[in-house]
Amino acid sequence: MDSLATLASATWGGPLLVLALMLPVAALMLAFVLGGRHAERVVLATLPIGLGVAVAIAAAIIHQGAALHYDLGGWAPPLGVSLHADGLSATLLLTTAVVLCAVGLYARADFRVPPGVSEARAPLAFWTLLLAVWAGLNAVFLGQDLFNLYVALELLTFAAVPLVCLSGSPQTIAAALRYLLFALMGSVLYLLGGALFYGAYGTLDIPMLSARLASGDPIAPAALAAAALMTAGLLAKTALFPLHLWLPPAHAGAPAAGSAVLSALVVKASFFLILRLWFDVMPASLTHLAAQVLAALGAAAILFGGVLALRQARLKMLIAYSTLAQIGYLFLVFPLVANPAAAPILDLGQTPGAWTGGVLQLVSHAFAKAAMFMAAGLIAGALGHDQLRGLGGIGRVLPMTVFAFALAGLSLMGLPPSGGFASKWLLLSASIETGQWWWTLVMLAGGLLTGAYLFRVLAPALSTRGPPLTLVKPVERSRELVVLGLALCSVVLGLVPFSSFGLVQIGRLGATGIGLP
Amino acid sequence: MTVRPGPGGSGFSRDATARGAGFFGCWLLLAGPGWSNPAAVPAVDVAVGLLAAAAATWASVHLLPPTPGRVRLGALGRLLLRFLWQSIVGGSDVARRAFAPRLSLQPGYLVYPVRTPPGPRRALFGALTSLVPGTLPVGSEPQAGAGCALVYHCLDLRQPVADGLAKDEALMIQGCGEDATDV
Amino acid sequence: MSVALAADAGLALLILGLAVWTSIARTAGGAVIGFMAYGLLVALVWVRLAAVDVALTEAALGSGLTGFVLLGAAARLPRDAPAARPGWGLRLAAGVVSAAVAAGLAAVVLLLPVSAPTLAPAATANLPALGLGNPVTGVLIAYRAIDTLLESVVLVLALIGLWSLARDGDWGGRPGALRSADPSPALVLLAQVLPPLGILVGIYLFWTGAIAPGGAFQGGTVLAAMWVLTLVTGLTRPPRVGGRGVRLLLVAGPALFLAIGVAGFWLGGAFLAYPAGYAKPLILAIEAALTLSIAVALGLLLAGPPLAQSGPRA
Amino acid sequence: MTIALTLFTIITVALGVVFFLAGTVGLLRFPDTLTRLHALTKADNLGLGLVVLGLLPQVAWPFGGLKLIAVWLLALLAGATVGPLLGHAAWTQERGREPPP
Amino acid sequence: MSEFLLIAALCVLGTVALGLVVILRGPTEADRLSAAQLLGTGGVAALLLLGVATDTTGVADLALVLALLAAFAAVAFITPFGTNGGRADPVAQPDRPQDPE
Amino acid sequence: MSSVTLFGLCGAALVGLGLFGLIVQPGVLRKILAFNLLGSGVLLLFGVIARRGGGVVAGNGSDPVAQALIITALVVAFAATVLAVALLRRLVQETGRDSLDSDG
Repeated sequence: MDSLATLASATWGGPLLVLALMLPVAALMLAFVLGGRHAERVVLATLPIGLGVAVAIAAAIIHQGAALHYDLGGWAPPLGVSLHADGLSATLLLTTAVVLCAVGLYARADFRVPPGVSEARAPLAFWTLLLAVWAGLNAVFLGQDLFNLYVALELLTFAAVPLVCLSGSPQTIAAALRYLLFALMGSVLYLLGGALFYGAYGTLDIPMLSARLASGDPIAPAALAAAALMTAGLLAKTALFPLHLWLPPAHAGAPAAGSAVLSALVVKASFFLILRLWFDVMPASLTHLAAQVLAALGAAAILFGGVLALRQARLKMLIAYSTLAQIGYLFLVFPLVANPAAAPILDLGQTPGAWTGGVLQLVSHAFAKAAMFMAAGLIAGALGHDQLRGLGGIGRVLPMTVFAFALAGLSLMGLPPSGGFASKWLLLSASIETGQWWWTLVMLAGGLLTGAYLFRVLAPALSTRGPPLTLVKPVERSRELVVLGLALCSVVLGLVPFSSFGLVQIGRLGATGIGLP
Repeated sequence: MTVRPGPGGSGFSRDATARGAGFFGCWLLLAGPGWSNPAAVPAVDVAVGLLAAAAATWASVHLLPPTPGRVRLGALGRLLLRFLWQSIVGGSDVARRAFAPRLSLQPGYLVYPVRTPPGPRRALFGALTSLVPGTLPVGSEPQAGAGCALVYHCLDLRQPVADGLAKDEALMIQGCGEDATDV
Repeated sequence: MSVALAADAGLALLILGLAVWTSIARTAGGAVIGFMAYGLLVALVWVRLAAVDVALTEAALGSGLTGFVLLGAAARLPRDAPAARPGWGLRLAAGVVSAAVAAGLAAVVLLLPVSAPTLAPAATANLPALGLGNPVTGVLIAYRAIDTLLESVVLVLALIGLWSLARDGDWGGRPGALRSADPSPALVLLAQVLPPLGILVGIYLFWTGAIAPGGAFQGGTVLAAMWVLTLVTGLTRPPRVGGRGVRLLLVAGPALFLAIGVAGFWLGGAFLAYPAGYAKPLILAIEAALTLSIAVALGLLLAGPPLAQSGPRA
Repeated sequence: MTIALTLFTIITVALGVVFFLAGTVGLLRFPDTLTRLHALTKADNLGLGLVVLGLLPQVAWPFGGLKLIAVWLLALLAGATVGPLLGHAAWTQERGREPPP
Repeated sequence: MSEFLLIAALCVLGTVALGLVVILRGPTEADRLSAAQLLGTGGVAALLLLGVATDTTGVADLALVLALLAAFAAVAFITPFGTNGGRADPVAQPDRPQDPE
Repeated sequence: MSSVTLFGLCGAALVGLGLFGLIVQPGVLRKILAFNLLGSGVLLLFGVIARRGGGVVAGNGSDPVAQALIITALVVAFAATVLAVALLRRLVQETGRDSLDSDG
């Protein structure tokens, strides 16, 4: 039988993209219907498959050396919606799958259905929401249509907000409410931007939009307004300073597995969209201007988040504020890539190092932050609290957990050998190469601040003085191993030679907007 | 009050069939404009209409089980006509008072001992009489003995409101078929 | 057409007035009522903008159900301890930002390109192949099917989020937010008479969506409203949240959508593609299942989180 | 015939508008909540009925017209139930202030 | 004809607006609640007039939905107040200011 | 000025009003209401765009693509409102407050 559409196009491996998008959705429905103990089983069965799909997508992209593409329903854009995975998307899909696998293994102990009942509230909610987060993230990373991405963002919001208040305490309810209001404002502004783009150019498809923006001589005022509104909305969702108010209480109050997902992955989704907006949609001349503003906010976030993290009394709050600062680094990518000085590199057919550095920061922070939150969860579970001043000597009791925490910290600080080091090195050298030394100062100051607040955790934890600690609850070895594995991931990234990060560049070079034409 | 299975019997099924036919008629009314040529209505349209009417009938029978007791169509028709007329008079009455240079109102409450037993019929009586000029049922009060009275708010107590209500009630009992075993 | 312009100006002024009222009303209840009136009039604006599909959704969802939810919340707000207003600095800054955004948007509206680029011709041109007469349904179920599919999952997700707000001990119970203690006879009569008619209208809206304004969302919303009416009066009871049947109903729409989409790989040549000649029946099947799922989801969203199994709590 | 129908529409719709106006004037002039409710529920329903009646010659017959009548009947049903509901609410409030008559 | 209908719609909207001003001013919640009734009839009338005047398809269906849900809106007004056990009836409370002016 | 432009300006004003309310309103319910105003202003602007596009082609119609997107967004906004209200009700139950003041 014939398909109705005639203009459809799909690359080899395109159906993999559909699989990556629909696997979590199908699993979500199955887990919800079966309920009870089956929910966990469905998730644990699906996660490895999803990881396999992500690996297959990455392999297909490397093998072809080009991005994957799929027109849904056989309807080609602009009428239809298409999925698209370049090297960056594949990297993020892979990161998501790895982190979620770890989180799934880790969370089994926290979200077990208690004996005697067939189903309990928190486990059902957690496992289904985890799948929903996954679906939302994959949809964001694969989306190629501004409105489809809006739905993906909403999917993510509806999955993430209830995760924040799974414990049901008043503080977490208030935090979830605040998060929801910020997220909703963000999505509405994003939607308005999409509407304006559609009104000005008659398409929501990113490549088409980019082409039309590049071809039309003056840029429509609507497009400028749209880009500004979308950026503002997405910044609120990413929690970049000064729109960060919701993040610390939300991430600190969520269950450890939830915080890991939120900090490591969810906020990255909206950052990814900002990246796409400015590098894939808007013309480079404008990106160059916006990049300065974004990076200035990022620099403020690095310093502000670092200082506030120093002043926290609770371990989880400290890690949450650290997320604030680490998000700031991501925004330094903008002026370092979108810079006239980077143009010669592009002419050579290479992506600027800052690009690789930014992606590496994204990925290594995801691993490191997930590991940290989960380590903090283990510590809090074992001690019954997570006050910093009560951590003395925890290193003797939970050596593996503290070791994992320290490894992750290594990456956050940017010390060798770690993914954080590689990324920050690339960013630093890019800032020097492009003659923007002031960002160098910010990064160095941020590194110092990170070192300082992590020292506040590690120094007492590793000290040998003081009375021996008594644990409220023993810690399962398997969970420690999971955390350690993630922390190792973030470190190992730094041991791989830069040249093997070719994946993150596939499909990017031809795109408009990266650097100057 | 929960969902009650309707009583069986031929009266029941006859009543349900009548409702179903009514609902199917409503469906025709809804979907009719979509058929450009009424002579060639697709069978599937009719089938969906029948399904919808069946669903509506099912809901109707569950929510408001048919009660035994004869419904006199003629009386019911007269009842409906009367209330349509009443609503017209009621509207005009209010308009007259609103536009009158001097506001001629004497609002107050009237307690009307109602004969209709509690349940759908009394509620129907309340709803219908809310269209009657100058009256608005606002609640009910227990009476001495087993009876019950509806409290009406009246725009003008000088009017013979209670007589009118009694007349309406008589007509309604006649139309809907009084039955002592009602709810 | 100056009369039409005058009517539209009146409508716009009325809407703005109600929006301002909603923002400044002294009581929360008053603000919500203002908002409901606002929503109803916005539905009229959608008619004036020739978007009857949207008007139907707005009337049913934007004004009706949203108002219902908000009023329920307004009635339960604490009476005392009004929250402190933010300082004048923040208010000033917010005022400047909001005014700038509004002014910028107004300028954008005035400066929109003369030749409005649009996908309308493409959307209409491909309709015959789908056997549909309503292009909006074509967009929702065919061209941009993925959005609608994910959208119906969002509704399920919202429900999971809502249920997750229950207390641990209440899990497995029935939602209990709607049951009113002593519904008045007039209300009961309404709940007995109106739902059958509402069911007819709901099914009709879904069915006519293929050729005229209407569709699964609109039909589902009307059905949900009718269900809620019977829940409020206690004529029906909400299902237990643990039940598998209700969950099957909730995912029936998205699941069927997904299944037909996957079948499209083989039969239609692509995921979410419909095989030629079978498009209309498949679309109607999906819409029917979606209508049902949406109705159940919306009804349960209004019914609130579950309460303990020991009967309704007042 | 057409002129007669047009005239009929104009007169009936205008009359309907007058009744809407009457309802609003009643709202303005009547002294308390319950009397205002009378004004609302009765005058407006009649106004809608007249508008529907006036529009009947202007729409496709029979379905369009019957649909309009159905709209009016539904609105009437709504009015007939909403009136008592709100009346009850207002009455309860008034009773809270003073003993019932 | 269509101009006359538009003028009529404008008039109905005007009276509805005037009525809303009265109703939303209060003084009680029950007063405000009658806004539902006012819009249920006035809004539907304006809609029908607008729709017939501009010959928009589907307007009758929209009016039907509005009329169906007009009653539902009123139920929304009543329900939240009934669920508090039926005794503490916030409708019967005088205004509860939330924000100090 | 045409009716469409008029409604566009109305939508712009609503966006400003909603944004302002969302930031400065102290009560959560008021914030939710402001969000709804903001959302409907945004959709109104979208509708204006749709009307322009549809008007060019169909003469008397509205762009069906935009209409479908608006419907989807309306449903999302409703679900968001329900979730926010549920959180608010839980917050009021737990703390007796209608604001997020003292937690940040």
